[in-house]
Amino acid sequence: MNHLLILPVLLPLLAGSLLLLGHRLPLPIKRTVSLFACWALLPLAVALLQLAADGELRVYALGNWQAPFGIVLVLDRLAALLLVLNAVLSAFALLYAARGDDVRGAHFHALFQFQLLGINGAFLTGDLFNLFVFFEILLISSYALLVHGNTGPRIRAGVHYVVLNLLGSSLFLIGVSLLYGLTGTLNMADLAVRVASAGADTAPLLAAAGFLLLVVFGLKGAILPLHFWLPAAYAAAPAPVAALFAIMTKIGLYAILRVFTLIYGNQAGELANMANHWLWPLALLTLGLGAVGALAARELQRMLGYLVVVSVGTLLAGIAMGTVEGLSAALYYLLHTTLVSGGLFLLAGLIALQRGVVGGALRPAPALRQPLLLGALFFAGAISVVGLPPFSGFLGKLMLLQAAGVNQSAAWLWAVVLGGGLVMLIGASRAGSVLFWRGNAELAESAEVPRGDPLRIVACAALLVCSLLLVFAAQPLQAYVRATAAQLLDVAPYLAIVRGGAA
Amino acid sequence: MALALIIALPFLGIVLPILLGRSGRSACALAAALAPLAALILLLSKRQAVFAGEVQIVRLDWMPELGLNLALRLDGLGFLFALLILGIGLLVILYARYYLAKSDPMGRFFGFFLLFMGAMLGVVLSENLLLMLMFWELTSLSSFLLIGFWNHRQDARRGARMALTVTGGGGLALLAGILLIGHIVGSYELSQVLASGDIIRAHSLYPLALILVLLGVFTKSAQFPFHFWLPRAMAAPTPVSAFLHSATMVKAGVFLLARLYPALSDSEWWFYLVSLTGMTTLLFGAVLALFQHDLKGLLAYSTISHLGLITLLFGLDSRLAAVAGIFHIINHATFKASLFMAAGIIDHETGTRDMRKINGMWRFLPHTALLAMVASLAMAGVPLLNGFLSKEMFFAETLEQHLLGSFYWLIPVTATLASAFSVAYSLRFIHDVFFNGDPVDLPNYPPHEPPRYMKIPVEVLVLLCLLVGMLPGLTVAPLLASAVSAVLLGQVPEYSLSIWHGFNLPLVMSFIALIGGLLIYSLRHPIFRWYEGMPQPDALNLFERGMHLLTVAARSLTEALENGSLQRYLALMLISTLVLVVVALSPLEALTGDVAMTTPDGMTILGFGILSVASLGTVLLHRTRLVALVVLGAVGLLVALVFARYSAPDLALTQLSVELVTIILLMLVLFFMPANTPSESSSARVFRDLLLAIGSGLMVALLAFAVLTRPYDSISWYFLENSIPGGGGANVVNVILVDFRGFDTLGEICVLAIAATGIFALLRGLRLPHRQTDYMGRLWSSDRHPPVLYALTRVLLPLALLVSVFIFLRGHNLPGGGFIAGLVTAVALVMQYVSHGVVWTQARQRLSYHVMAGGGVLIAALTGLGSLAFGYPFLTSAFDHFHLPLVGEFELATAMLFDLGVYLTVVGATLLMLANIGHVGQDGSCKEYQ
Amino acid sequence: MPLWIEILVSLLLVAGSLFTLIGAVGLYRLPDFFTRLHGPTKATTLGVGGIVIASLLFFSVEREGLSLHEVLITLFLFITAPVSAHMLAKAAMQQRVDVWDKTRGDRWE
Amino acid sequence: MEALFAITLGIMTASGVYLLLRARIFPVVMGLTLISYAVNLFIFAMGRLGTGIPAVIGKSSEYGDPLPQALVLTAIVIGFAMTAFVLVLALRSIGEFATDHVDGREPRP
Amino acid sequence: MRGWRWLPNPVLSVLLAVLWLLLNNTLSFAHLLLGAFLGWGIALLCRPLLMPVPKVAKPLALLRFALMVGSDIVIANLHVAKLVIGPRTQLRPAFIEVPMRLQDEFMLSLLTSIISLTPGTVSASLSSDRSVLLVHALDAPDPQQLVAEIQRRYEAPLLEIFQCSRP
Amino acid sequence: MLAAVIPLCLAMLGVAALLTVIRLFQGPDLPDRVLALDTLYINAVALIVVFGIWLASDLFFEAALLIAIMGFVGTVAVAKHLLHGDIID
Ligand code: NA
Ligand code: NA
Repeated sequence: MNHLLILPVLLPLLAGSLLLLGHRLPLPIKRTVSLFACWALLPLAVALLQLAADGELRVYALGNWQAPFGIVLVLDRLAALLLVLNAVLSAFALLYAARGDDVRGAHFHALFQFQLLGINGAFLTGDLFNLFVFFEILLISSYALLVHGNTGPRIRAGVHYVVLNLLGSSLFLIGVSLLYGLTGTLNMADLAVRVASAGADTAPLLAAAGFLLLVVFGLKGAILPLHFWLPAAYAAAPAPVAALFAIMTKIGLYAILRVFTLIYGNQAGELANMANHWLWPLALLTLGLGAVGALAARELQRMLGYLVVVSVGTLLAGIAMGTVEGLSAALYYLLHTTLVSGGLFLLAGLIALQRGVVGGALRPAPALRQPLLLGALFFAGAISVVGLPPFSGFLGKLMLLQAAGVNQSAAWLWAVVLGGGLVMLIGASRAGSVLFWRGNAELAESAEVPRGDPLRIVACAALLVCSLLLVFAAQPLQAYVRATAAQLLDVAPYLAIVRGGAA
Repeated sequence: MALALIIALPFLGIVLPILLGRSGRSACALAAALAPLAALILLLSKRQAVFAGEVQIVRLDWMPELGLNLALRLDGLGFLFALLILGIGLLVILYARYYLAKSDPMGRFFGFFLLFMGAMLGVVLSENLLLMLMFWELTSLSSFLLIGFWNHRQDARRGARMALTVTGGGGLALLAGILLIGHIVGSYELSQVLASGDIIRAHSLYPLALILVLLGVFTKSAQFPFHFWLPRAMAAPTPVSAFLHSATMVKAGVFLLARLYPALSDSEWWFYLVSLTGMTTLLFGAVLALFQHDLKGLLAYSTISHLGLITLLFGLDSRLAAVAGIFHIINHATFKASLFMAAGIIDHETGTRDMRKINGMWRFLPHTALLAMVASLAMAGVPLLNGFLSKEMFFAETLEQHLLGSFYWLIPVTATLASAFSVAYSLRFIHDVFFNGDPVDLPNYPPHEPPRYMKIPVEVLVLLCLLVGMLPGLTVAPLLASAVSAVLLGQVPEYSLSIWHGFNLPLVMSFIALIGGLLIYSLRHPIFRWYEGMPQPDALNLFERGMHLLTVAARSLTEALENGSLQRYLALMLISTLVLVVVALSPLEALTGDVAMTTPDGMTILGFGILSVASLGTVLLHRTRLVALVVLGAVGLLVALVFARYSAPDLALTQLSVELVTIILLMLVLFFMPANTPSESSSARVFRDLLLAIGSGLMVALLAFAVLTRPYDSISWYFLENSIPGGGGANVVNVILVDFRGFDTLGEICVLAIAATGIFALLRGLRLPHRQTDYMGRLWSSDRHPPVLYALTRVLLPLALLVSVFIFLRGHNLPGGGFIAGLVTAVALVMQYVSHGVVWTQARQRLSYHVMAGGGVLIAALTGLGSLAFGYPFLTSAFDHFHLPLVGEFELATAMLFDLGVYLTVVGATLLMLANIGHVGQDGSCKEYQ
Repeated sequence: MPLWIEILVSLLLVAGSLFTLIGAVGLYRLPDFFTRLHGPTKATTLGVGGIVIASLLFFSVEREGLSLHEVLITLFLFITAPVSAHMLAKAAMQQRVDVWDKTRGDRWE
Repeated sequence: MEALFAITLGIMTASGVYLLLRARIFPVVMGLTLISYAVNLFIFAMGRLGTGIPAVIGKSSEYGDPLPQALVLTAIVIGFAMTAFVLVLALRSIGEFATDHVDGREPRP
Repeated sequence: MRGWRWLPNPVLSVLLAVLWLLLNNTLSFAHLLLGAFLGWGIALLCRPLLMPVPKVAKPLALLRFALMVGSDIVIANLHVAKLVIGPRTQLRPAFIEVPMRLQDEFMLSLLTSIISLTPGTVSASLSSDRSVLLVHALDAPDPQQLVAEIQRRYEAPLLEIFQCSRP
Repeated sequence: MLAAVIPLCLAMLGVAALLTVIRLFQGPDLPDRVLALDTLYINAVALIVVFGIWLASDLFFEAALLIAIMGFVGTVAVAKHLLHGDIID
């Protein structure tokens, strides 16, 4: 048993509780502790990635209770990949936050660490109820982080976000317990075994449980028609929090991927791949409506929120294909969209700061202090997120279109992806034009706006540069995501977890 | 490698002008020229191989599964275009050095310029179609930056966005087309694609692929009806127009026609789509060019027309026509670039581009005038100039095709007519600008000749026009030959570049065009009057209005859906759930399973009856909030009783304590809220909500019933068997909580601690007005802390602590545990706040709730961590029985320590919440409770 | 279990339940809040006391060892019931609930 | 008994959902509380219902399923934390918008 | 009952220890030890929040008083039961004001509690200067007599048992 | 004998609970409802204890104790809310 597996959970947990304990410590110390704990996740996650790269499943039995009786953490390629992603994203989001956003409310760093705890735990756990617990950890932290600073729009968006998710949590509990009531187990691999052998008498009930989970994950993942909370929430959140939230929707999609490949995957007998034909049209609608919303947005942050919705639709389309190609396209796109959206949210924060009271609103404002720098970053980020070359968004889109193949349903995808791309291009070019070209230079001189904090700019640029790295490293990454997708679709090794195989 | 370097150099070169942006314009321009110059030298070093007909391909695998590789190709066509791009690019750099004002950020300009140049080189030198597409889109993006360079001007911003929208959108269509080609061929490598023309044309997807590719081509090359962006792109600085809108970007479209010629041409689809589009554009552009008063506008429409000509040539579907097309690409690039530069000089020196003001420039700018006139004559297709040669070939080819059947004459006639207009607008350019009397209201008067070096690029290009026009065999022949060979894959037809082909029909057509042009120009005044009477759709306004309508439509759709109503979102979520569950359950044959049902006793029926009624009561009474709250209290109690009834004492205990704290919280909050809920739902809304409520209720009831009547095979036996031997406790529920699934519990206390922390943060700085009167509208009682109450609660505190310890210690073996104990302690402490008030209580206790909450989590985590030291996984428990004299046997377990963490977290978190909410109504003098 | 103990337990149980019931009946049918307040504070408390003593007896015999901890429940109820009643009465006066018209004396405002 | 239990759960859920769909934050939170009670009972029921079979070793001959009980405990605690948070968020919302409408603004008349 | 710094309230400690044994239904030495420890520890923890309790001057009288109150409670209940079940015409409710001689908070609370537990009376409110207690009686044919009865039967013994400051 | 007596007791307690709940719904004033809830809590204590005797299980002691404690605290809290609005002031 490799104790490395528990560290992504343990590190933020200890850091978070220490930060609570030392809540009266001076800010620099809190920042240092928080940054250290956060950045330490990066080498850790990379080590885990290397560990997972051999394709073996690593199982960590908490409390030394073997699956399916105790809770296990399972490290596969997917989990490792997402851990790395989260580590990168949060490292820069936190770096950005540590330059001032963390003092706008109480306990930013502790909450941030707990947020990481929830996210990492959700990626690692192999137990469905434990997944619920980690969902709740990441949700409650996200509630608190969302309203960090307590301004009006944050509160309004917060109320919606929280209430919807509370209903979601109830549905999650019903779904999980229903599964337990029918199969008598909670371990996901064990569930897969038992669901596969379900008779006609229970299969519809198991399907109902699965769909309940789908609604919950769909809410977190912002799938139509459950996505309406997202633009307002992401637009209202403080920049580094919105950046971190770039991975939150992905957790919903991760859960869909996990549950609907493992439990309701291709070995689930009657229920095999039952969600896919629902997900496909929903994916396209989500994508399309997201693009329309991005065009409609009157505010930069809101536009970015809708671009997140677009990315959800795109990802979901890949997942719904259910093929190695589709899944690997989705996974590559996931890396891209998370990092770039994160970078763009940070950038939106930088831009809004320099536009004074106008903030991110897409109307003329005093000119930016650093139009060139921010403009270049925006240009790159927007191109990437819209999916134009030469950035990673294009490659992701390309992979997805190719994965769809050439047939009737692919035609819809092509139409939506390409049409949506054009709509987003129009929206993004308008936004860029307003933000960087219609600045009123005279007003800028009079209003004493500070230049962007260098570290904040570094944090933002670093995430956007990741888009280029994803392009340069496309080949090894694609190999990895392909292997990941293949691993997800080959359920047998997972099932071996509960047959006393690994440990 | 050299090939890659040719493309890479401009990209790498971007840094130089940006770094030297403030070191003077000459230094900056020189820095900008370095990379293209090096690339040009590299390119020229390849000329011999290219002219010998070699096709050089370098390939580096990038994403082979995707078919996307770093594959480059240098053949005659690529060489020709690369030469144009680098050669004209260098000239434009020199020109721009003098054109741009001191105030213009030159470093940025050249940065964008080189970015575009690199992208353009990438387009023409790619072997891989996907790679080509990446560069293709990059040209659109960088041209957006260049057109919008003077972004303080609205027309520049709008023109840039329009160009990007049209060309970028076309690029997306092209992507689809290329993907289809790749699907058909199985490869994106040009070598393979070009060799698979027959397969492609035979494929059922060919028409679709062709249309998609042509969409990309036509948008980029400003073909009708996608031409409208090009005149608006004239808002760009003139060097940009000279480069992008004559020689390079707009040529990318026709380049692709040439590039994919072997793969896609030679079909009716191709012929009709390409030639008819080209023909329309040719005539349309030529006619409109005449009516432009803007110098650059005239040139823009002329460009559209000439691009139409080239397109038409590629559509004519004879190899010779393709030769003519390629030849005209070269010629158009040279004369149009020089014309743009000349126009730029005039604009620069006079301060306007309005030909109605610019007259008689011959006297002021004789040198420039001479250059411009030669170039204009080339544009008009006058003999001895390069335009004449390709035009003759064009006329000849229009006569050679018969695809339009009995309408075959349409093409030559259109060509002649367009050519006449071409003569007319060229004449206008010469006459109206350089002669035609005296200038009118020039912003800069009198204009002077520009700096010497600014004219060099024009001179070079005009010289080329002359040289090619007079000595084609000595100048352009090998270039053309290798390009043609590359396009036609070596199957080059016989063609002659001689100036004189004898008296033939094409020459007659040229003559007619010349006379016709003179005639049209001489009749210009009535024609202009007629034109001005016509409705003039402004493409930019139309486009802007279209975009505005699109945005408005997007907004109304988005706002209609996302209307900011939580109720709607919740309803959608419930509807989604119900739909999915109904679909899932529809195959269920019988709701009732195999397990026999049990008959309930009277007391149970009564209990459930009361529970149901009380639940409904909260709904019926919900408008009076406190009443509903009291009824909710009853529901909570009954739920606890249900737990107790069905043998779950731990649950009953937890439910009881949590429910009380929840009610207290609700009351604390209610104090700041209206006492009543208004009746505001429409009856339709109430009906919808009732439906959803009943649906959700049914769903839960059916699911519960179905499960309760079905057998299951649970893993619970393991917990029952191992609780004592493995976990050291008899209360299996507790052992699961602190041991088997201690990880869940750790998470759960984290949630609690985070919630408390979040609440603390939320409440910071919140001051809400005290409600001064009670529910009946009376002032609150002044007796805030009745002695009868506090006398008791102070006695109760130690008792409650004792009970907490009792519950805590029992937990492992009997109902109880850290959580319930924590809540009992918390409630006892809260009672101190209730009975004595915040100030009194706070003064008498020194606990930091933050420290308790954080410390609790930490203790639990560290307990789990302890096992790592012994090599066991996180949270592995240990317990043992010890014996002490007198005391006897007792058990110590790490699980107890873990439970202590739970206890502390619960106490800390609960009090952090409650005490701080209580603080909301206080005045600012009171400190928050840490 | 010896019969006499069983009888005793039964008696205590019946008496306790009866008192509890009477308390509830008082709550249900007495005319105003203040009169209703008497039922639960006394009858119910005593009723529970009876039942708890029954339980104490029952388990002391059943488990063959003194089981006194049930007394704590009664003790607790006895010390808290008057305070609850007091607080509720104060609240009622604050709320100025209607007083039965046959009541003499006035409640405080 | 199973039907009775299920029907009661249904009624609790329906009541909770109806309240959840109200426009004011207070009934919404009450609705969430009711729903979470129903959900807790639901989870518990997934271990099946039995009388006199507590999952305490040595206290009876048969034992109920302890696992759903443990899950309910976790769910209760998490539900409590969430309810507390949403309530305070509601307070803050009142402070920001001076209304208790869930959308942070009074509906247009 | 004033204790020392490290044993602030010995009576409370003993009481808690006894309650501990009661709670655990045991007399084992281990629990005796634990109970003593808890009694000591909890009293120490709660010291700042504890209330001064007047010293018991006559423990025996206290015992007698407790028994009397106990029997009163039973009788009161029978009486109330009769009133509850009987016709409404039996009821003669009244608000009466009982002047209070006690000043000590603890004693006051004790008295009000006892009044609430015994014959048909509930302490409804205490005046802000703590000089008058408002009592609601379920059946008070003669309010003045009830006042006297309360003072005689409950207040006087309390004053006697505890060392209280008299007005 | 107990087997016969306990259902009787349960029935009496059930009726008591029912009457209490009726008062809870009837009110008419808030204090009446709170009083009803308080009584319901005490009824619940009785019920739990009898139930424990019926099952001869001593696992319900804590539940009974806790119901008593929570009932008291709840009643006092609501009463204070009615009196003063702000329960933690
Ligand atoms: Na003129
Ligand atoms: Na307060």
